[in-house]
Amino acid sequence: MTSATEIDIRTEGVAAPANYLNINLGVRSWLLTTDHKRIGILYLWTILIFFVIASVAAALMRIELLTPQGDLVTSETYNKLFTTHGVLMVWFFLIPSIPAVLGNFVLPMMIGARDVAFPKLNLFSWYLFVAGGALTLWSLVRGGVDTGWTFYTPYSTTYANSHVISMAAGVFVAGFSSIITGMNFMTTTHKMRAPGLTWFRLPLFVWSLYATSLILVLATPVLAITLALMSVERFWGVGIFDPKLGGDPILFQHLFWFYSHPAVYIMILPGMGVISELITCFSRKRIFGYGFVAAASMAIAVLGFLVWGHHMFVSSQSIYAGMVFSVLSFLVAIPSAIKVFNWTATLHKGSVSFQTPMLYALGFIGLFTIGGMTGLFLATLAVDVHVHDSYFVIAHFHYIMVGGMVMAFMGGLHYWWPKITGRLYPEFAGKLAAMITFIGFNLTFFPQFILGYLGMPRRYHAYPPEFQVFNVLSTAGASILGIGYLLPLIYFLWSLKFGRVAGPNPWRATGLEWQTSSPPPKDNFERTPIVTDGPYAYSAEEDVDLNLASV
Amino acid sequence: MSILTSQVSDRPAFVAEQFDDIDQQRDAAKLGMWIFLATEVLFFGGLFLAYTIYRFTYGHVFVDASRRLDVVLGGTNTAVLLVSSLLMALGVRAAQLDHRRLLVRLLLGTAFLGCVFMSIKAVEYHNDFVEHLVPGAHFEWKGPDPHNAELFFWIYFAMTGLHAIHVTVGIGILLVLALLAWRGKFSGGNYSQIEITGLYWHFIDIVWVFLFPLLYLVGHR
Amino acid sequence: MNEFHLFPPQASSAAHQIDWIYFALTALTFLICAIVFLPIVFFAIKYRRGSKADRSNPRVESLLIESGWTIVPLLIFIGLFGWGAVVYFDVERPPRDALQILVVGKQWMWKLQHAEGKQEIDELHIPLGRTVALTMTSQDVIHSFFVPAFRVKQDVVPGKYTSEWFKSTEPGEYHIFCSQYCGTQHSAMIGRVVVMEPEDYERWLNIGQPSESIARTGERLFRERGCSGCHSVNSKFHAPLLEGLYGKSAPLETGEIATVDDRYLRDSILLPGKEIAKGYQNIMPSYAGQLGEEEIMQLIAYLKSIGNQNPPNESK
Amino acid sequence: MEKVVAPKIYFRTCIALLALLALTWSIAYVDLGPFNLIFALAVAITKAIVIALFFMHIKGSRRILHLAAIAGVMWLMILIALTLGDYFTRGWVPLSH
Repeated sequence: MTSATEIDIRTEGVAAPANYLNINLGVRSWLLTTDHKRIGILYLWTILIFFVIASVAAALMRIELLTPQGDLVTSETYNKLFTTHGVLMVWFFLIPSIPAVLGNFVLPMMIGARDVAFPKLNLFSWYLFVAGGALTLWSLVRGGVDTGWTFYTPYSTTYANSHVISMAAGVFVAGFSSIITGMNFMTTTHKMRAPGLTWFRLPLFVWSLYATSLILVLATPVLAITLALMSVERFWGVGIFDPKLGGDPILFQHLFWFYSHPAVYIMILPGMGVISELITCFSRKRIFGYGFVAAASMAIAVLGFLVWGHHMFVSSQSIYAGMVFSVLSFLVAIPSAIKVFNWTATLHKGSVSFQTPMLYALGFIGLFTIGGMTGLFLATLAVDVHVHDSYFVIAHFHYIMVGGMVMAFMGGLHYWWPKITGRLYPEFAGKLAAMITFIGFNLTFFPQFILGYLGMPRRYHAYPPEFQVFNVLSTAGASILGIGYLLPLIYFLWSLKFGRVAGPNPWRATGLEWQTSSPPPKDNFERTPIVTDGPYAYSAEEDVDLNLASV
Repeated sequence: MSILTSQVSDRPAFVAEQFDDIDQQRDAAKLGMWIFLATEVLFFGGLFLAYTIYRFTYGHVFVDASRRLDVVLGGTNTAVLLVSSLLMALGVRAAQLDHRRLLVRLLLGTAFLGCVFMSIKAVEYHNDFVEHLVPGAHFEWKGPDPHNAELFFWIYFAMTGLHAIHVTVGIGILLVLALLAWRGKFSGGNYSQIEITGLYWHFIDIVWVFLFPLLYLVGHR
Repeated sequence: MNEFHLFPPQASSAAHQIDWIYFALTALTFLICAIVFLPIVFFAIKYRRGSKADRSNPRVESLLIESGWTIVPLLIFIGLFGWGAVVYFDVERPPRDALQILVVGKQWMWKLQHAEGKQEIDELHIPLGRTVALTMTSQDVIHSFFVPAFRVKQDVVPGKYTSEWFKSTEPGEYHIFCSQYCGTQHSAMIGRVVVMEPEDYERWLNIGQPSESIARTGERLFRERGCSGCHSVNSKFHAPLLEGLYGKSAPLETGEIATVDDRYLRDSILLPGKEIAKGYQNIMPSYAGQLGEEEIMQLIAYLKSIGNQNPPNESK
Repeated sequence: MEKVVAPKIYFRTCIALLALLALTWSIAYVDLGPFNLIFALAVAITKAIVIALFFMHIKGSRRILHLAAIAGVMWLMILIALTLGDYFTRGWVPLSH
């Protein structure tokens, strides 16, 4: 194995060496840490809180939709539920999860650095994230918001009588946390790579984080100014989106979707990066077409900025602009297709083993392919006229975000869990949770494609009786999906105490992060490693038993 | 077998431990700042988009409304910011050359010109307030299309207000740096923070360079 | 209308066209899924760890294959885009000879009015086989008029007119939904389209007290609200004569040329100083706030009805 | 140590900027129709480039800083261009067949 450096193997019995976890203890050491690894874990706990709240909101909505007439909650409360689910999931779980948790932890180690470029700023971005979250929760406690996570004017500025400004302020503050993280990752990737680590020897997870940071940095400011303009217009009673002044509500949609479409690529790109890591490690083979997969990440980041108009085909946007956005939306689907085909080709002549991360990776490829293809339905002008703002759209983006992004996050979390905690999760429970999640997910969201084409509009508190069958199926699936997410929470906590001790490299992976002990020391490496080879230098012939014989 | 670099131990105190040497730290700081300036361009960009669209849609009202703004004050403000940029650039040079007292004087000079800019801005806002040009309840407009004129002034106050907030933050940073420079914190090549603030200040100047013609010189006077 | 089915009824000419694209896309999705899932299952089994398969010199790079699965999807996608764009271009432009219906969306109900004057709330009776064009605006927030059975949807935006058209091919009752979130009772802002045989439609039109056609209501408003005070031959104010104006292009004070369509007339009523006709000063007062959305549409319908009369000559 | 720029370059830059300001201010009193806007923008862009090159030391700095400087403006152009693409083509819809 011509990997970077060998590391002397520590025997089991010696007292645990100083690592980033036990180097200093106490709440103060955690709340004032500038160690990228600890900040990653702080983010993990924070997004878990928001994920739980948003999931409860989703569960209430799904129970409400069991019956055609709205009898569990009033329509006012239902509107606040889907807004809470939207805002918390998008800005406080999906966008931060892989970049801020796994990215913060693993990026510096993958490029052989001691920390990110600006550690103090990194901690500041976590505090911004918590402040934003607190503001949002405060607005929920005061009575919530019923405008949907899209805040469309003139409803959000003139007609909504809920706590829009405080939630917009919360998202505004959390937006700057994303901007600073994005800037931090880009500077780190440019300036702090280990000697010998050229751009085309970077692991693909670093490439996807770099592409994500490009979007974070260039899209989030437009969200900040859009929410600021909306809030000022709501507060002052007069503004640029108000038709009475000759303003145009469609301008708000342009500004909002200029951020929000690239935002969906912020969510999926890191997931793709994780999948590239998992597929190569568990099929013991180099990625197929490394250059193309890396270039595809950058292409998605850039093309992602040109396509936002496909959210507005029926919003009185000019039909010629609609055609321009439609053809560009088809183009942006090509890099994603390239990635999926390359992952499939990677399995060829590999030595494929089915640990939990690999199950999540294969699940990702399956569901992301369906999600991506249904995206084409929405990019096709004529079909979008029928399915826009229907449950078809709901199913499409949940296939990408839950079927794609959350599966990749779970896969990544299982894959790097030994490195983060030094412990191994229980393999059978892991595989079981992955299967339950896969089945529950499909049962929840596939019926919604049919519902969508039948014409059930989204954000409906009550619906005609003929749609009930599919809604009942979807709710049943949601309960299974809920169990699928609960299991990992349990056995991850269990593994902290009782999990088998993981050696520095339980998966025999080739990344730099596996060339140091787990959990790693505070400065990641005793000596900065020199990289002499490209990533994923696996050889499928050499039979490696991954059944986690501890080192 | 790959060789391992020995830990660099003989580096100055102010180089943070995640960097190997001073050049890497300074380059990283500059790249980080330029990326932040790109986000600021897009942050102001949302307002520039709104301005562009409504200027093409309501061109004539924009011309009349722009004529109500005081171009003399606007022009002098531009000159004030340009000169403050000069002082800032000289300040960065002084920091590079370790001239501590010159650096402090130049930082204070830049901050002073920033305050001059803000006071001229305050005078302008007061005049607009007196002439009932502030959008909202008591906005008055005698010419045609009062609503679109109100739209122009809304954009005017949004853009210049956002810019003014940035200038105020800039002044605050400059005063803090002047204090730290007085205590000798930026001697011996540790001038990265001065350079970063310089980039930020020049960026504010560039934004105003665009705001002046677009708001004050719409059509001919 | 409420029996269970897997596929929405195809009740308009557009429905068939759009469903064909939908089937093509579904077939393509199954094809791509097969192209991805089958090899994964095959490789996963054949090259599972410990299997006796030939793993010598695996390929990790092939320009030919990469360009293959870039160009082929690109061509398929361009074809799909073209097909979708052609049908979209047809669906988005209302034909000229359609039955005109005015729709005003208001927080949480639809107010519809037929050209003959009959008004309906949350219901739309239309004759089978006739092309129907809706001209829509909103009194408050953005709504969206969505009839799944006709496969048509168009946002209804305050401050401007949007249009939508369909040609029904199946009699029956079909859902109307508001598909753009508009507030608390968004899910109650629903209704039904009743497609009737043409004779039944004529009979339906005449039951109840005779109603004044929209154009005549517009003419009455034209006089009552003082428009005719200026816009008439013998007015002492210098205001453009509106006969024979609709659809033509009007030169503006600024030298540009504006086509006199619904948008131009609406803006001239509410924001008179915006596009002043050539040779006239800006003396017209704004009617913003004094005319309801329906009244503005009725005035415009009247101006449309006199759109092809030539203006009466000056009576000196 | 980075190379230090001579003060006279800074003074010359400032004078050039003030001259451009005077130019754009005085031209504004001449009625050039649509060219007023084009001229004002051209002068503003020149001033911005001059500030970026000399005061912000883009001149002679690493290529990556050039990219970062241009990227922000490029993405703003994407936003404005495609949105104007919508606003300018709204009136083009001919009444159909």
